[in-house]
Amino acid sequence: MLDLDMGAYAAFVWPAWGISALALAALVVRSVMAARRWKRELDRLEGGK
Amino acid sequence: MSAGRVLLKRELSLAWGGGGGPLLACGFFLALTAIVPLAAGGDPRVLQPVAGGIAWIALALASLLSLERLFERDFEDGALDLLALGPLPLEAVFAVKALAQWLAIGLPLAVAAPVAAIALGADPGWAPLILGSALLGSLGFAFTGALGAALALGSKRGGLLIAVVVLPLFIPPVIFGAGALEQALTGLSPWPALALLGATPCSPWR
Amino acid sequence: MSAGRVLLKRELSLAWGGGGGPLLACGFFLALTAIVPLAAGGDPRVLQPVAGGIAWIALALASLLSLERLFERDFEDGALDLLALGPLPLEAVFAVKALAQWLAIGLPLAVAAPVAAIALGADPGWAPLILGSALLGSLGFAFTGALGAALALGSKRGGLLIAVVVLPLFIPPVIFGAGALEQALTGLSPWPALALLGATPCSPWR
Amino acid sequence: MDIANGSHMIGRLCIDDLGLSRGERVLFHGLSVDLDAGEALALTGANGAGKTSLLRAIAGFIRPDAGAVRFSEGPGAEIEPETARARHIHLLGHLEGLKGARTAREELAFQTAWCGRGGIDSAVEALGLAPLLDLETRKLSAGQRRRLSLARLIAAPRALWLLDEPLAPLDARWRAVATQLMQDHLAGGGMVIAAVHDPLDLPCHTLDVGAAS
Amino acid sequence: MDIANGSHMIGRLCIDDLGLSRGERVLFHGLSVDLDAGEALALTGANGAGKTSLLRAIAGFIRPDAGAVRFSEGPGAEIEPETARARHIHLLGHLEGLKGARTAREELAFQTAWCGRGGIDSAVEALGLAPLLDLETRKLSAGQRRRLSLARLIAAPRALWLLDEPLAPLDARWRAVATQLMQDHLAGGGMVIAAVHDPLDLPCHTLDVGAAS
Amino acid sequence: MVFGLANPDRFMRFTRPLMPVVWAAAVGLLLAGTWLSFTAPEDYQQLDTVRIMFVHVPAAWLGLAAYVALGVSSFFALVFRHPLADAAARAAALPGAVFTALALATGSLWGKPMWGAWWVWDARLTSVVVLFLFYVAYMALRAAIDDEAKAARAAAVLGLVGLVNLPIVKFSVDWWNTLHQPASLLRAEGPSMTAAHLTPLLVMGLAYMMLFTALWLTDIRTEVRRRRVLTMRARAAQEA
Ligand code: HEM
Ligand SMILES: Nc1ncnc2c1ncn2[C@@H]1O[C@H](COP(=O)(O)OP(=O)(O)OP(=O)(O)O)[C@@H](O)[C@H]1O
Ligand SMILES: Nc1ncnc2c1ncn2[C@@H]1O[C@H](COP(=O)(O)OP(=O)(O)OP(=O)(O)O)[C@@H](O)[C@H]1O
Ligand SMILES: [Mg+2]
Ligand SMILES: [Mg+2]
Repeated sequence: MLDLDMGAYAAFVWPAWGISALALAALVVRSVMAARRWKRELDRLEGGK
Repeated sequence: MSAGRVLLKRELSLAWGGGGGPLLACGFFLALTAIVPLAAGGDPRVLQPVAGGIAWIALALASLLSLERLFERDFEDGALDLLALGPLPLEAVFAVKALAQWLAIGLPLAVAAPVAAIALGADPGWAPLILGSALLGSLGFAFTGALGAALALGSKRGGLLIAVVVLPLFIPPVIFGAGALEQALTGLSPWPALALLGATPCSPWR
Repeated sequence: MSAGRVLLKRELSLAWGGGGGPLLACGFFLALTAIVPLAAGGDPRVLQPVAGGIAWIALALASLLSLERLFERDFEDGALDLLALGPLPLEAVFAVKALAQWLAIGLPLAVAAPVAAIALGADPGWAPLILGSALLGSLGFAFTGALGAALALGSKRGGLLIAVVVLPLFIPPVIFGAGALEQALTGLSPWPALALLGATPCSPWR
Repeated sequence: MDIANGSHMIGRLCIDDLGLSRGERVLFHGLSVDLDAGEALALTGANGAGKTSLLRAIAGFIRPDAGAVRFSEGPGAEIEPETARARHIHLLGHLEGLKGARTAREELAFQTAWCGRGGIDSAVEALGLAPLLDLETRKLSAGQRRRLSLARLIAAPRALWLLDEPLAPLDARWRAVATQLMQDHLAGGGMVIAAVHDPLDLPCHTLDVGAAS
Repeated sequence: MDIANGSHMIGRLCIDDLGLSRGERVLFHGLSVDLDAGEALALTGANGAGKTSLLRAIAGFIRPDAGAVRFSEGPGAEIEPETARARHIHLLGHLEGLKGARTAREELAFQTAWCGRGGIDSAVEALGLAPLLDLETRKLSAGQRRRLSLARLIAAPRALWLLDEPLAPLDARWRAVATQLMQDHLAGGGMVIAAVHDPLDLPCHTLDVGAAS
Repeated sequence: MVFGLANPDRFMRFTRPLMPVVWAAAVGLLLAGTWLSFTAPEDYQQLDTVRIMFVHVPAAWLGLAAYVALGVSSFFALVFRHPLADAAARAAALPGAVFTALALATGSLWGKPMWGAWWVWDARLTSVVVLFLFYVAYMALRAAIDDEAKAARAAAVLGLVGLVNLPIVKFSVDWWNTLHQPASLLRAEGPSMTAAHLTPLLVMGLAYMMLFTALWLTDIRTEVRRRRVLTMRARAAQEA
């Protein structure tokens, strides 16, 4: 059963999950954006050959 | 003052070079605050009373470390000749360099200082006071440090000489900064000490 | 090993240059131990427990300050090219330079450490132990520090980068050195910790 | 290459009975030269004669034992040494003051803005720096560095150029270009004092520094 | 000037299909030269062609993209690059590695002891350093520094000299002396590779570095 | 096999079909783990704070694991001088630093209710800070040297030296007596945790592992592409 009531500890549990979600999301975004950028650049150069 | 702005821009870009400036300053701070409890033992009753003071010393030392090269490099590679042939007098050049140094290194360090102090056991309620005194203090360090670096110019020994020249100059900001903290801790008003602290950046022009 | 002696002689003369080397190191040390009580408040009950630890930190920081230029200057003025064309491999050159650095700066600092600790309130009876651990520790600092300085060679950021690279490497000697003091203080044998401390200078060649 | 834009400029340089020494060594004494707008002076002399020292004394970095260096706008109108230093003198020495970690463009832009108002474009073209602008200066070859340093002289117009062996690291093509740039500078009413070991390929006075004492 | 004292020495240098690049820039490829004992090679080429880089690659400081530099004692007997670097090569670049705070005597004595066994007296005489020996190197003029650096080549005999614009800061007299010293070195079975902008005044092969690629 | 993959072309070809699978697995496991974490019952001792464990412990594990990846890659980069190993070491640094920072932050958030302090200077916590510092030093060193070959070598030495810190982190709880929990999962006698908490923890651990793998492989592939672009640009400049 889903239990979203953290009682007295809400002030600790939610920030912990929050920063985890934020930091991991930032990692993923950075990684994917860098991958896109260099893939596009490589395709452009190889296409222009 | 447009020449001043031009110089400031260059100094900032040199100090931040490669984007690593503030990051490195904070990493250094972090390393230092991690070493202290290791050396002094992790007992909070021991650490708590000295926490503010140690954050302050770390601030002073980090400023010192980054100061060494401030003028020495310009002297060795000939850039100082170029600067001397510009529109600003050398005193103004020194002041601008010190300001850039503070913006790039002192400011981020001052922001990190309360975090370090709290990590060493200081009461989080003191954060604003620590931040304020660290801001003023690092400004004082930057300017007295630049003075020392300018004095040690062209000497063979670099770093340590600057340290020896500058550390005594650092003592007033440390006393007033740490004093403000202690007075606040003991319930007294920290403002007189802070005011004195605010006065130290002006000391090289006394 | 006569080439090694030749190099050692030169490095020593560079490090002592103008007779100021050890003097400056000690001056720095004294200034630092003078600042600590000011920043942390002069209460002896507060200071005594951290006295040994603070002497250690000062040792680490002074080593750090003098390290920055160890290789950087040779790199910038072309002397490293000359050294690379000599009979010793570069690793040996680094080791000799680190040794000279220790002889000129670490050794006098280690001798000053017990004095500083006693000034901060440590029991005079501990002087031999502090001296011994400071000797070993400064040797550890010199070699790990030289490793860090060699790694940071040719980078744009100089001093602070070396600090950030080296401080984590300094942590084992600090743990073992301060650990030895603490164990002796609590009546345990300091020898195991001292042995581990003695092992750290070898770590760069692991 | 018109320097006369500035509100006033050096029109005459008088070196008057100058005596110089470094450490305990007396380099020369009683050295007197006058230089007018549009004139060049080549300093020759053996190694250690004092060419570099003389240039630095003119720039105001070394205090002479005796005599003085005077700048004037025209006949009668003296210019303070401080003003001359702040506005009218370029010094190009062996050490070029380039920061290795900054790009050629950043360094040139800074030096130009620092020494006066001027655009870098014509200098970049004159010294063929376009393909090098985005390289960090530490990656430049000796000749490329020197070209970058020379570009400052073009980009920020100043009347008096003090040059210490300016052509040494340049190849034949760029030696010709640099000589032409000096000639243009002279034609525009500037002055050049250059320490050289090989004769300059332009009309100039010559002063044998070693022979002065 | 007899280098054959050493147990063995470089008798032949083969540069074999060498390719070099700095950063992303390809300098040249397919460069091949052979040099025998007693021969000199002058590297010419425009600024930025790669002369300095080639010298540093021969000294082993830059790893080539392709090809190799090989040293041999005579026909068949190869010398390891590490051995060559440790015993047989002198490199004289723009940066002379002199410590400003030490005296000329200290620096020369150290460099000589570091590079081999040799006395400094003949070198001091050959390069007229006697009056300068007790000056700190920071006080030397550009030409005096260069003479001090050249003295090392004489004081510690090594077979292969790699020189980067060795004559640039010297005056006419010392240029002649330095050229004579190179000739003596060649006559004693040594080798010289020098990057130059002005032709060397001795019989030598010439390699135009820019033209190689 | 491993050495076969050291060829960048083969590596790219081999990992290409893998990428969508790894990313999908990471996202799926993260969702499942989150669901399980909030449906698990409260711990009788730690009450709701036990839910911090499901983000704290995986982050700590991966902070350590990423350093192992970094250190081992550094070793191969040093010994075999292979560019792919260098790319692998470099790609492990940033995720590793973030995971370690998360372990520190979530641990701190857990420490306040459990120990009554945000931070204590015990051996476990301090050694994790040192681990973080090694990551920072590694990245700072790389960023500060702009000759890529030289930066790679220096960083590899540092990465290798930093490996000594891992046993200190792992065994600090056993060597010194600390406030921090000793290992309850990875220990000789087998796990000592109820299944109700073990399952979400393991699923979250697996999810973090997958996420790291996905990030790592993606960044290595990006690095391979970046180097190709640089070489092609150089060639273009050469021909121009
Ligand atoms: C900032 C503070 C903290 C740090 C840096 C930290 C660090 C770590 C690390 C590195 C691990 C992995 C160890 C391994 O794999 O053996 C770990 C595991 C763990 N931590 Fe923490 N921790 C912190 C605070 C806490 C707190 C406050 C608690 C709970 C009261 C806690 C409970 C645990 C548990 C239960 C494990 C799993 C142990 C196992 O099964 O191996 N941690 N922590
Ligand atoms: N700080 C100093 N203290 C003492 N003597 C010095 C100092 N600086 C330079 N000298 C000496 O002054 C003399 C002149 O040096 P200077 O650099 O002016 O010569 P130069 O004519 O430029 O020679 P070069 O052609 O070699 O560049 C030299 O003999 C040098 O040794
Ligand atoms: N670290 C580096 N990264 C990138 N490019 C570099 C680097 N070092 C040198 N270069 C480039 O390599 C080229 C060759 O430089 P090198 O110093 O070998 O030229 P050179 O022939 O000696 O020129 P000069 O006659 O000006 O001394 C130059 O174009 C330079 O910009
Ligand atoms: Mg000169
Ligand atoms: Mg060159």
